[in-house]
Amino acid sequence: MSGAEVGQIAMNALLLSGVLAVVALGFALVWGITNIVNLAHGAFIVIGAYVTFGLHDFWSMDPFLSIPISMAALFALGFLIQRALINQIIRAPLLATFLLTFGLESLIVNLLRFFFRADTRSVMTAYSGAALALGPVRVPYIRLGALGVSILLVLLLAAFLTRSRLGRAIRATGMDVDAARLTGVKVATVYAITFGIGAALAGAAGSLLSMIVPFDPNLGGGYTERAFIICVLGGLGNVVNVLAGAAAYSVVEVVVGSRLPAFSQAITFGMLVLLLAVRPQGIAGKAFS
Amino acid sequence: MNGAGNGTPLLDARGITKRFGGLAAVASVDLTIREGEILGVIGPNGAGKTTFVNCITGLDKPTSGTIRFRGKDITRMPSHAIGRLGISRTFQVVRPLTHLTVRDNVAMGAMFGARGKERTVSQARDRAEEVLHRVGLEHRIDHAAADLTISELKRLELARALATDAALLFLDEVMAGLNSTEIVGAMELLRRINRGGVTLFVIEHVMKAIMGISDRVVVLHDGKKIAEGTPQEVVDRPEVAAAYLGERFARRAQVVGKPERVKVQGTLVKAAPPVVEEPLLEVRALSSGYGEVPVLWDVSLEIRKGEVVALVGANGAGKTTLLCTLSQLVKPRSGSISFAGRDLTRARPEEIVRAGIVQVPQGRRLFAGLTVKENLLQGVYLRRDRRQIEEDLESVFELLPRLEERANQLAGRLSGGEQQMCALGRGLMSRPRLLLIDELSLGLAPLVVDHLLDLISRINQRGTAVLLVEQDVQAALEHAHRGYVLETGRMVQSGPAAELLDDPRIRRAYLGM
Amino acid sequence: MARAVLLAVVLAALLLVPSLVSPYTLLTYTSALCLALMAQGWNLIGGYTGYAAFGNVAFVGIGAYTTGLLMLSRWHVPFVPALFAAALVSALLATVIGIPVLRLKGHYFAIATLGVAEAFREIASAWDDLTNGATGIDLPVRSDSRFFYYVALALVVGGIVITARLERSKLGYGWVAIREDQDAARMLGIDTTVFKVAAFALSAAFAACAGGIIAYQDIHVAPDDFFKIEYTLQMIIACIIGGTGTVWGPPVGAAVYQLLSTYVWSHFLELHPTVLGVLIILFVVFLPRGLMDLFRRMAAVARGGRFGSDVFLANVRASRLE
Amino acid sequence: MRTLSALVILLGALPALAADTLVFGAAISITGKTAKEGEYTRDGYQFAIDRINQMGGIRVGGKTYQVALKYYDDETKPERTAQLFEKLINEDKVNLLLGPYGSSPTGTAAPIAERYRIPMVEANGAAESIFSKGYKYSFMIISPARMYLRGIIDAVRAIDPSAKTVAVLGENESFSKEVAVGAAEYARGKGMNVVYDELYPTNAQDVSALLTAIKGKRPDLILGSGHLQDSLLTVKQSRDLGVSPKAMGFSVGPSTPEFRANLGKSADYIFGGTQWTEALEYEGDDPWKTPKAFSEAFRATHPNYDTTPYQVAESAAAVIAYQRAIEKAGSIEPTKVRDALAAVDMMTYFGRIKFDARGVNVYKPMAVEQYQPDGKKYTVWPREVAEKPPVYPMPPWDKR
Repeated sequence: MSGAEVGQIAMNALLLSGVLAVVALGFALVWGITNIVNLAHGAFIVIGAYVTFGLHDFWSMDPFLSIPISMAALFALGFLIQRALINQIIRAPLLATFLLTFGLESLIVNLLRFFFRADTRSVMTAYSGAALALGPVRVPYIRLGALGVSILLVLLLAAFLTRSRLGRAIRATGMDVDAARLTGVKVATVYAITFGIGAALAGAAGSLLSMIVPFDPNLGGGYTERAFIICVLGGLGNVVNVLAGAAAYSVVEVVVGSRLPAFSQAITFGMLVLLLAVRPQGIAGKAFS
Repeated sequence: MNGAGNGTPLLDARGITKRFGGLAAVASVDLTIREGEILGVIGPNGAGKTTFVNCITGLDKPTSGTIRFRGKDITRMPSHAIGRLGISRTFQVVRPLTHLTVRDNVAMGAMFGARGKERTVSQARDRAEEVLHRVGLEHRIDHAAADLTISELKRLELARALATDAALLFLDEVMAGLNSTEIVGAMELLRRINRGGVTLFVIEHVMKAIMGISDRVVVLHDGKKIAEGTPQEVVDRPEVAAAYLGERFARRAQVVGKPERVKVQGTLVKAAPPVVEEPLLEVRALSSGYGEVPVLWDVSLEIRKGEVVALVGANGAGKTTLLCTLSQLVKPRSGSISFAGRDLTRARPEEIVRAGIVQVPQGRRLFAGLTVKENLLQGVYLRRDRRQIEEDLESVFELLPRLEERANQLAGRLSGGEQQMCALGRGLMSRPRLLLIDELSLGLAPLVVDHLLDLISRINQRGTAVLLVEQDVQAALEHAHRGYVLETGRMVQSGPAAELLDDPRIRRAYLGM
Repeated sequence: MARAVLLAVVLAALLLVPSLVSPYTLLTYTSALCLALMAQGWNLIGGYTGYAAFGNVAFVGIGAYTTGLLMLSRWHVPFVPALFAAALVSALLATVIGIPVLRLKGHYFAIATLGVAEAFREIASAWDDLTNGATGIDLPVRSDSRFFYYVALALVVGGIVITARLERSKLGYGWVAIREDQDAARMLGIDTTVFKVAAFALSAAFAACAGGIIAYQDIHVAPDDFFKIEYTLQMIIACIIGGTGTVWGPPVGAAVYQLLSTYVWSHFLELHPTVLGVLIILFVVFLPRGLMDLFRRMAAVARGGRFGSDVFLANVRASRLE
Repeated sequence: MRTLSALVILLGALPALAADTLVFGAAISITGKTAKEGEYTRDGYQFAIDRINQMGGIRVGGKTYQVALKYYDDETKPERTAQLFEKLINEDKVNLLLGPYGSSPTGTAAPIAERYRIPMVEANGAAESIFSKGYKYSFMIISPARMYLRGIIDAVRAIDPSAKTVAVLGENESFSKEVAVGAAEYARGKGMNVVYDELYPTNAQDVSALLTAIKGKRPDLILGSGHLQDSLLTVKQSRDLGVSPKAMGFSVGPSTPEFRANLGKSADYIFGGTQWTEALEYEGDDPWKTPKAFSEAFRATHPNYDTTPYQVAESAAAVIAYQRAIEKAGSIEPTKVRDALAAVDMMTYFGRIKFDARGVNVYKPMAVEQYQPDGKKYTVWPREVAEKPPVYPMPPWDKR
């Protein structure tokens, strides 16, 4: 393996981990706070991608500018879905919430397919494909921008959770629902907001992905799986844990992908299982703090 | 004392150490349990009692040390193998098989335990019935474990452990949460079990029980064994009193066994008389419950401004349910709640907090992953007045200086007593007009309880009304102006605290005297 | 007694089905039976033992490949022995995988099993020498749809008998104890590892049988057609619809699921995944404990209780958040 | 269009239909991974059927049959396909079968056709493995998978004999794998050096790892075998990573209208293997005669299509092959139609149709298309029918 290749692989891993961090953060937040493993997370990502695609296609809006709109739309959707649906079974056992969100995923993806057909879409801009050359290593501007947006979102989320009153209430609710109620927290609202934030982050991830990869309504499933693995690798403890998980996962995916692509998932999952077998309780604690 | 052991070592633990990270929860403890004895184990929270039992029973692996049972090394054995050798246990927090019937719960012990191999499933079920008769749960045999009260669950756990035909039982706080009458019954039951040839290792905070039944007592503190001997010898040791009992309880412990009641007085801070007679909280004919199950019937209660009111009653009487109904965590079915002239019967939990009623829940329920300071600030979630919040933080730190020292520590890392202080502090932060305190002393060492009770009085003196639910009925009534007695969901008696303390019925029912 | 008569009538009806319906309809019934078989297997680990296994499809695939490869091998093993061998191979593999994986709990166990299934899919795609890779293998053609129906029916009936017997055995009691509280179970002397692995291996054997039948019926075995998460989800959904941790829940749930999906699919050509998604949501929200629970309540009503919409709403009330 | 097919389904449900209507049955992927291609397939079948009906139907002996299509959605799941074919045969009593979309579904449908002795003409399952099993009732109208990328290799070698190194990356799925294996074998046979040859898992959303490895090998030619999404992804990420070979070609992708819609100028210079293009110069004996006429007629009735995908043409050709066979057989009896199919030898707008003993069309060459810098797609190979010569080499991404 040449030096240039190693450098490019490292750069790929770095760029990938930025987007995956945003993908996994929303998922981790919802899992950590409301204890819902949201299998519809991927569907939210796809919706985000379509929002950016639509805005770009009809109003030629710059895809980066559409990210806030995509986040706002998905926040609203996530909030509503949580209030109307998931809230109804939030205290049911693990399987019920697994299946409910799976049903949601199937429903959303199918509706998207119905309205947008199965056509593959991608968002093309003037700067698509342009890249910064660091010696032999290439850094596409879009991916660099995506990394920047990811870092910004991660910092914003971390600041929100630790500095703001609502952020603290969200973390407190994640640790003890009844105790949070006793301090005056409207738990159902906090859950809905948390779910909304999770969906908004998925929306941002979808917007970013729409610029990076061609997509169709089936895009999301693979990312839900990745988010899950990242959460297990890094733990749900806090934002830093998720970042570490995303970085670790990206390195594995990129390195294995360049050497043994046909076995990339087998190796990734194999490592995951091994890791879990050594640390059965996961890598870090459960609650999001 | 009663059925003494014959002296042969049954279980011999040498140099048991258990580290979690850098912290030694148990530090080279040597301990021998003799065949046929009842060995009592006491010690403040975090002394390592439960960890020690976990090490012996294989749920935790000791970092170092050896354990021999009947001469056989069981240090590295898995739990189930240890269970089959004839060692069983109960859990501090009850762990029933919730969805199974009482009979099936106990049958599990009979079909898998020390003599499980000899029994078929149906024989095990017969054996379960027999054991349930012994512990007095036969009337609940076909109920789901989920329907049992706490004290019944404690007995169920005991029955399940007994059904394994174990030679050695580890009982981890089987009496926590029981009232005095129940404790007397439980002591009798343990003695009977012991006479039946079972060696008992009893962890207990209830001093009366430990003093009353143990042949020997071991005291653990900070993971180390600091004393061992007969109950009286141990109580007389100054370091035990200092570490664990506190003066008041040291004296009380000496009272055990004597029929007449000895008034405990002196260092206690008695509640000051209420300042105003104005009613603050008025509850009329309140009923509530969980799902299909009604718990409270027509409960009425009144608390005046500046008053400390004790709410006493047996476990399962509905005390916690009443508090949770006042906080609206449980919805009232009928009746009314009015607070400072406002009707709060249909209010949401956050409106209750806003109105000035704050509950300090049973088991503290701190936000373990938040720092102490963040926990306190979460207490002012509904308030937006920044400057006053700062002032209130100062005043809570002044009242509870321990919290200031630990302000940036995670609440989950605090000791039990500190946690209870933090929970009180969190409650105080929202400037409550009425503080609902549920089981202040549960699971705390007597010394800490003394300190907390004093704190309650000081909080009250600052003008906050308090509704105090407390398993230690005597302590609660001594610190209250008035008291209410709740029995199976109905209010059966009320009056000035001093009168209730002297009421022979109360004394018989709850003080066991 | 009435119960025995009812069972006999149902069994007789099931035996007569092939002579009454078209081969295609019979095919959907066979699919329902295969789903029932998978669901029965999942029920042992997921329902009784309480481990949310999300990778049981791995054993469907392994069963399919083992059956197929044995039939194609130079010994030309006949179908039925090949099927039993497949069940055995799956059970053995499940034992090997189960020992580390069953130490995990909750979500972690779920994702680890999911990962195991994915890994097997990829191995099947990449191991050209054994599995012929992504191209897949082709089994001998057998066009007798009754044969598949009867084999599947026999296995499902066998599954019901086995489940019913296990439920009253020490093994079954041990599983339930583990589901309710693993540490407590351990302290009672239950070797939880052995019990859990037994449940996992048995559930794998059931899944392998279903996989073998489907493989022989479909003639073609390719990685993506057998190692796919839909099968796992279907078996879980079937269990949920019927009722987890019950003898009759999985077969009843599988039948209802198959009926529903066939109906939905033939009436909503393009939107059927949406409609199916809605149905799943409705079941999870209103009947999370399944039809067997509903039947029990209805039986209670027949004995003089009351019945109203609150049968459904009670579940919502129990698990929603105010 | 959709209302029309809905109507057909409705009609299909009417029992009175059987008397003088000939029903073709098919299971097609309307949802799932290949939903788009499934749509093309359906539209192709339906277009040919509508055309035949307009012309009065199929004449069998003295009788004229109207033709109808009855199809279900197989969700791109092969075992669903199998069930649906059973349903079509047993419950809907269709007369003859048309193939599903994709190699795996075709693979499970073929044995069912065999079992019931009803012929199936398929136009969308190119994996040859299906036809190595001795089935008598399955016929493939198209070139097999291993041929897909040969034209591109030939075209490149013809212009630049110095192009020596080739990298092949493919999706690990039966059709794409056959394409990749066929391409690598062919390249080696032509004396080229295959410097990279790897398969990646299906549903991959990132091939940058593979491309990084390929970049280090500096191949003259990169060949990709997968589906539309894979080729889009490969082009996009090659550009991102500055992977700039002299030529790049794909089995599926460049021939679809979405390829340029998604990639814009990046689609230029890229070669695509295709079963058919409207530029080909066939002169057929069928309702449309020439590829151009077919394409124009199709777009006239389907205004939502900018170009005519080859899947439409090949699917329609399957119906045309049937029409000829049925008329020759003078019967709609499945076994007779089968024998007539085996004997078919006709020229069509799609090219010559004649099946070998396995049922594979023997005479069909693959064509190569290329988007050129004027933004249009041209047929550039085989040379005899090319609209324009191929543009070679491909300029680096940033020098366009």
